[in-house]
Amino acid sequence: MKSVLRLLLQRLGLGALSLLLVSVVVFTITAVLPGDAAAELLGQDATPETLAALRAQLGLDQPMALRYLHWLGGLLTGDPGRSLVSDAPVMELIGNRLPNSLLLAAVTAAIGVPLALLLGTLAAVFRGSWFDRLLNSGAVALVSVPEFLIATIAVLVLSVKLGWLPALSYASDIDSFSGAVRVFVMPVLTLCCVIVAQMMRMTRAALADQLDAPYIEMARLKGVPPVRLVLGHALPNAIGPIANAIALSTSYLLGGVIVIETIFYYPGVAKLMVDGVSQRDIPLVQTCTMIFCAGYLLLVMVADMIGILANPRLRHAR
Amino acid sequence: MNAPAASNAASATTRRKRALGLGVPGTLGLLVVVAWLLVALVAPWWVSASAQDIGVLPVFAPAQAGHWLGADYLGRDMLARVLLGARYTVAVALVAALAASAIGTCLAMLAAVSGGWLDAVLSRGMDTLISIPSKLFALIMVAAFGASVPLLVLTAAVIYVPGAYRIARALAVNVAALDYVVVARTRGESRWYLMRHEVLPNIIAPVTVDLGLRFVYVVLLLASLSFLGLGVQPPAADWGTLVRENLGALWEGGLAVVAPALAIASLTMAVNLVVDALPGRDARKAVH
Amino acid sequence: MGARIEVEGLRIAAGANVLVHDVGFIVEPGQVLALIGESGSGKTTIALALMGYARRGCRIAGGRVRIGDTDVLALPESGKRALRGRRVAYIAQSAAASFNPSRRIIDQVVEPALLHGVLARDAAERKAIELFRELALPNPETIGQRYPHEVSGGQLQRVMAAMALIADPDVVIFDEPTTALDVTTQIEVLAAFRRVVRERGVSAIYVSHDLAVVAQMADRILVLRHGRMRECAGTAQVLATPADEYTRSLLDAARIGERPPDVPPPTAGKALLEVSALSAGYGRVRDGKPEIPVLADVDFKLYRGQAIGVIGESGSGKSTLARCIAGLIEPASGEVRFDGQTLPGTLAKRDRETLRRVQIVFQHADTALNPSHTVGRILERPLAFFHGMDAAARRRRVAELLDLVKLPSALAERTSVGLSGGQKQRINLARALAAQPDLILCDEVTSALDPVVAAAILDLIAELRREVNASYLFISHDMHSVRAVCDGIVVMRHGRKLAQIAREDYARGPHHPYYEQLARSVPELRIGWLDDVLVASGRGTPAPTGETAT
Amino acid sequence: EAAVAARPRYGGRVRVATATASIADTLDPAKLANQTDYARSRMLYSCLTRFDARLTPEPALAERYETRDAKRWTLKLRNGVTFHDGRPLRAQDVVFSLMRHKDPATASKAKIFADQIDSVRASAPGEVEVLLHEPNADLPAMLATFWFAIVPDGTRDFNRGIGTGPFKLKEFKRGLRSVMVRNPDYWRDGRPYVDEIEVSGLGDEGARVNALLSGDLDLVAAIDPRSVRRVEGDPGFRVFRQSSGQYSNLAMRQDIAPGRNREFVRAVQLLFDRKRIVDSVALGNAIVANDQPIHPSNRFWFAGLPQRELDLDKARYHFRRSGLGSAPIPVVASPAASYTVEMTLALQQAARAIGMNLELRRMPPDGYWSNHWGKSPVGWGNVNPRPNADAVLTQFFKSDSSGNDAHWRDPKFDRLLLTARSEIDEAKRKALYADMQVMIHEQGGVAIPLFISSLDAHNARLKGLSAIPVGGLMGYEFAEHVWWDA
Ligand SMILES: Nc1ncnc2c1ncn2[C@@H]1O[C@H](COP(=O)(O)OP(=O)(O)OP(=O)(O)O)[C@@H](O)[C@H]1O
Ligand SMILES: Nc1ncnc2c1ncn2[C@@H]1O[C@H](COP(=O)(O)OP(=O)(O)OP(=O)(O)O)[C@@H](O)[C@H]1O
Ligand SMILES: [Mg+2]
Ligand SMILES: [Mg+2]
Repeated sequence: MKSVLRLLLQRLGLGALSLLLVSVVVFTITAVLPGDAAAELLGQDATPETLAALRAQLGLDQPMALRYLHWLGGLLTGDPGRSLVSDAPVMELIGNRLPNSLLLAAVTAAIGVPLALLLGTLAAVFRGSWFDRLLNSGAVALVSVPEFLIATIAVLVLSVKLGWLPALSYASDIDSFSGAVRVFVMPVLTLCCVIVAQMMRMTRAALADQLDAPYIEMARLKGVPPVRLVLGHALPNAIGPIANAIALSTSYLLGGVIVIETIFYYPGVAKLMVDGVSQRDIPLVQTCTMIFCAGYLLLVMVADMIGILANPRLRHAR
Repeated sequence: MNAPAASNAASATTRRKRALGLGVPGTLGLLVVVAWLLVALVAPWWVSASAQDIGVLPVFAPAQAGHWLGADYLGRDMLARVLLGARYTVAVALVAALAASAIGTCLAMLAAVSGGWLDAVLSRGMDTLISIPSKLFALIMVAAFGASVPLLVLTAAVIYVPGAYRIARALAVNVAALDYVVVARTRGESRWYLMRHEVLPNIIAPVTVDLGLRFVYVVLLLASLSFLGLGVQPPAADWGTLVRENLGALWEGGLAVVAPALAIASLTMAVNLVVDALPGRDARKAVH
Repeated sequence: MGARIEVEGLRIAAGANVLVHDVGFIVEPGQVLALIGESGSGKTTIALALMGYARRGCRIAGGRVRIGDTDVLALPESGKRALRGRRVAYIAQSAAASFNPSRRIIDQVVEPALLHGVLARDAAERKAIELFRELALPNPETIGQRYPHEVSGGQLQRVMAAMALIADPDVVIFDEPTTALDVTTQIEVLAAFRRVVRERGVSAIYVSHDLAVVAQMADRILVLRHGRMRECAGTAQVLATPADEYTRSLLDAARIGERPPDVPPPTAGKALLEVSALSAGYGRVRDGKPEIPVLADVDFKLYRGQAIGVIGESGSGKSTLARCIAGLIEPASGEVRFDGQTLPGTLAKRDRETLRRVQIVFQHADTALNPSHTVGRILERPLAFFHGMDAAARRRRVAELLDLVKLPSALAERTSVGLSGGQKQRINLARALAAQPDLILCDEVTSALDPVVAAAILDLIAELRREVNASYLFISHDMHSVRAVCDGIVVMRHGRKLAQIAREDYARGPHHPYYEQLARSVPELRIGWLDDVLVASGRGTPAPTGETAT
Repeated sequence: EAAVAARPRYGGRVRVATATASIADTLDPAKLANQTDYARSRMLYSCLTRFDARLTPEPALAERYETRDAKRWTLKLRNGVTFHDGRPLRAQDVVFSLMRHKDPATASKAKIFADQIDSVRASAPGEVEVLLHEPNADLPAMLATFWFAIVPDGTRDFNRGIGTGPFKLKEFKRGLRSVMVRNPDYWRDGRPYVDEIEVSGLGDEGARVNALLSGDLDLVAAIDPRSVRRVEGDPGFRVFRQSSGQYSNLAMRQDIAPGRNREFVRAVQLLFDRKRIVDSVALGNAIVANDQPIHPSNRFWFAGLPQRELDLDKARYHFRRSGLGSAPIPVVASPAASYTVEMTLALQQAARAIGMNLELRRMPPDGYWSNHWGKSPVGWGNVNPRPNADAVLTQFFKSDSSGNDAHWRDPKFDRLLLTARSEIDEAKRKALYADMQVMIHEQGGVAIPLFISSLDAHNARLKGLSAIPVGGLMGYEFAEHVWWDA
């Protein structure tokens, strides 16, 4: 247990390092991209004079490194500064939407992950059967439909044609449980279509690999029933890759749901960041990236830890 | 029957199975993939440049003689669009997905086999890469190198390397700790050998499954990358873009959006059928 | 209580080949039937069939198996599940491969009892600890908290036995349950098995190559070769008046006893391998001490062409010693010198030539073979790697190697997955031989072999010493083989070298008391030997109830 | 029927979706950048003047305005107007609101216009005097534009949206939505009619239309021509069409190749099959334009300019004379500028027939204006409707203007522009503007194939919409005009 703790601390340290690295890279990219916040703000109406004035106002005339350090210093003290293009503090912009994003991700994960695990496990148990084939091709077929198409079809059918659900999922409508259900059905449905396949297929593949192992044979000879065989015996050995697939899929739910946010008008952070990129709003992009990155690192760290905990050989190794 | 004769017979049957290769679903998948590859190859010679002139048909015209898939949002012949689009989707996505998986898996195995600081550096590097918003990444690629198809492949590949790496590493670390890998180490085998011969065969099944999915993602990514101005330039369009730009057809019967969507589905399902049926799959078993 | 086992016309096939031909036998409750025979003759296959199970690629093609009133083969899957682990328990041949690597030992041991609702969790754990103690496992209270890879081969094998016995089955199938045990421990374990059979009237199938052990355990013996029954009769009869020629050859091979020393002891000079003050263990090293110390202050010398045997208690650190020399575990202190040079502690620092010259054969034969490689490929690799042979030469050499270890050359095309225990073991040995090393660290290379094949392997070892001056570190529990092939014996216990005995002193004595104890514990090929030993050690005659071993 | 329709009803709530929303959303009049900003500003603020349906300026906060020389203007403010916070409107507020655009630090989008102003001062209570550097007869039109909205003197924090407009701000979430409630003290009698308006910025056109059709929205801006049939197919919904001065122009830079070559420019202009583009790209929701920026509805439009049509023979002739071979010529377009990708495809198609090899370079919408617009040798721009001829000509064709994307420099044109601006005689002005239109048509280095109509869609019960062609949604002014039919 102590070695696990040490590993954990080590990973946290490395995670902080990764964050720093990401922040440098993202800052540099955003800064060297042609066009800056001032130019984006003024657009067609820019004149050299107003551009210069705005740049000075936004602090864009300062050297890059200085601006980065300033931002970093602010971040460390918990204040990532003000957004360049809107005069609101970055924290306020993000704070308004992050809970929504987390909520959507959580709801989707709470439905998608167990579903994927269940389907993947079933497919592995009945591998080679028609059921397995059906499940596999179904998953691939579903994931190969672009998500904007799924989302649009869902709206067309469920909102426009049938009128069952609101076409827009503005999150402040979530005041009652039934209201929340109505708001979340379509975004969650669409996202599940996107993420379930990867987790399911990886679960199946990793489990199927394990189900051929001799220790499974021995477990069968102990009279272990199929469900327990898969969950109790094969799963712990396959959990590493599965956890990673889950981590990858769930991390997508934080920053990758831009299509959902636009089509369903869901007020999350993904759109905030994409806007930030378009507007070259460095502090905003930086802070969003940091949040996504931290979320991602956290998820993969958990996945790695699960992998290590599940494989005792890795715990003390090297 | 004595033992040697018996095993001879057994190996003969495995050989025959291997020659047949993929089984029915796999062969079917392969046929579809090959068919699309052929289309990708010959379409530019086969479909005339004016086949996609705009305003030839009414916008979103339904299927009709000579225009079997109707027209798109600019009244262009949809069949020509889909056939010409095959080149970008099939070739670009296939190459990008293969590259992403190959690079990701190689690095993952390298990390798993080496362990220590190399593993840490590679893993953290991948974490950094995956944390860069893909839009930002695509934009900087266009800004830095302009738009071209090879660049598109590269961008798509780089975006998906870290994902492939993560999955493959999780698989590979488990295998790299096993006795038979230790045996190879005691021989002083190179890392390359350990990766290629000891680890890879025992993780290849899940890795190819991952490849199949990654291919799907790349196909879909292409649509958004080309929207960002990367790679394929109009009138050329990959299938994802065809779906996106004809979304408005959805309520008018929707052939213009359904056709490319089906094309994507047929290709991705075929690729996954092949992946699932790759030979030797059931003979390989991880033993702990 | 025990159940009658009735097997009739059992046929098991793998694809087109038949592995087991029309085997039939009956075991009455409280009786033990031994399955003996050539390695690869189908013993494990039959044993599995008793539970209605066939390995992947195999199928039960015909015949009947009845356990009590149950027609096993006709049972639905759920019926088979209810039977397995509860009424019929199985001790698998390969303990290493049979344990789930990611779960603690105790969880796996109590599982059958919990699964079939025989015991509650804490009762089951108590019983498991009881069994561990009976089976002479060290630290019975805590050993269950370890993971399978953290215990030695012999320990794992005993844990497996505990797992089989925990649910009080009616029928127990022992598939080579003591191959990894030293002879003293073996006595404890056999006594425990015997108690189970006698006290609870369990019927048992006992698969073994060790005829001396079989003589102690079995009421009847069934001799197999190439999947066919050669003979089936009472133990006394088979041992005294074997009807079949193959049985006779087995018995002859088992009676090698003192093989004449076939190699003149090499002259002293510069030692090929010199181990001095070696300490090592597992886990992190702190202040020169590993977290779990295993070896302490071991030293010995090995000259070119010599074979040094290492014997000792199961768990005493023999495999650890071999791994240390092979460079898999960095010594905490002390030194290993090879051919005058200090061997670096890790593989990475050793050069290729050194790696070639020192080869290790792992104790766990099946986990050491890559399941996705064919046997041919496994054997060809060292040939290409060390000797740069071309494909044709490699193929020829592989055939030679297989022949050397008495395996059919057709095996080269199969993967290791479908091989029998003994076959895998020999492939591991052949792989080491392929490198043409100067020193081979043999960790239990004959434990899964029948006497005839084992004798052939020992001959091979002797021959190589003679012809290419190869040297061996020969770790084994089989005192007969050790004495037959080795020029000296290192006796180990609790990670220390207790004594080193030179060949010329074997017969002289008295030696270290532990060595004497070991020597006394070597089973003899006569019925009743075990009872005598038990009585002599004051543990009385069979059957007193409620007694536990200490 | 007309009588019934003319009597608006009070009450109700209107949910509106515009096409853009981002964190750059602002309530600062000097920074307004997109439709959503414009629409919101029209609800919260009033200007000194306003446009009627023909873009003629009429009094708003300024009750009267007069000038003798078009240089010195006196504006008399309306009495009894109060800001949302209850303060009365004073001359000082007007001075502040106009003068702040001149300060570079404000970074006003209207600086280029405000720079015409020399000074603004409160000449008497309720009266301001605006002094211009040069005469400009169009000052009232300029003052009606969004940026010159009147805010309380000294305002620094614009997030409260204090103005004199028909609605008061209730909620403002950048990039998401804002809610406004009826201002009972609005200076225009009886207006507005609805109690509350909710404005959301929904970037996805399909989502806007779907939400309208499913009843989640009442009015949506900027629908695609391809959705028109769909909306009109449902009796419960209507499309609101306005022909306006919005256009996309292909700028061929006059200072570098290939645009420096007049023959090339002419060849390109002759390659546009304008009618076909109107039909197949805009599906009829546009009118053919004539390579000059003045919309036919404008009073200064020059009707005598012959319409340029597709003429392959002439185009081939000019292209030959240009000496440019079949080497690819990149044409930069972007989804950021309406229809430009599609129009380039049409152009490409025609160019193929004369052996001209145009290569479409589609650029990402973001960063397009700062990175590509006006920088590429041949590239598209897009101009939103401007309130008057002077504005569009000044901003996009004057030699020294940064919006002059064709980099066309002609001192004569600049002179004409200034003369026309200060000319008070309508007929003379008209002649001057006609000359300028001819100049641009002949030498301006731009191709303007069509004027794009704005398309909004709404619930059929929502009444009161009529054209004010400075942009969609009634020149973004819909809020004070709409009302719910029973
Ligand atoms: N799936 C399979 N396909 C083909 N042959 C197989 C398969 N599984 C096992 N065999 C063969 O069946 C034979 C019997 O194997 P089994 O494991 O029963 O031998 P065994 O008598 O237990 O030998 P050992 O004493 O070495 O353990 C061996 O020759 C083995 O190679
Ligand atoms: N990875 C490990 N971590 C911790 N303890 C271990 C590990 N491997 C082995 N041990 C312990 O070290 C001791 C020596 O093990 P080793 O395998 O060397 O014994 P051995 O002499 O080879 O026994 P056997 O004859 O049973 O194979 C045992 O008590 C075992 O439980
Ligand atoms: Mg066996
Ligand atoms: Mg050992």
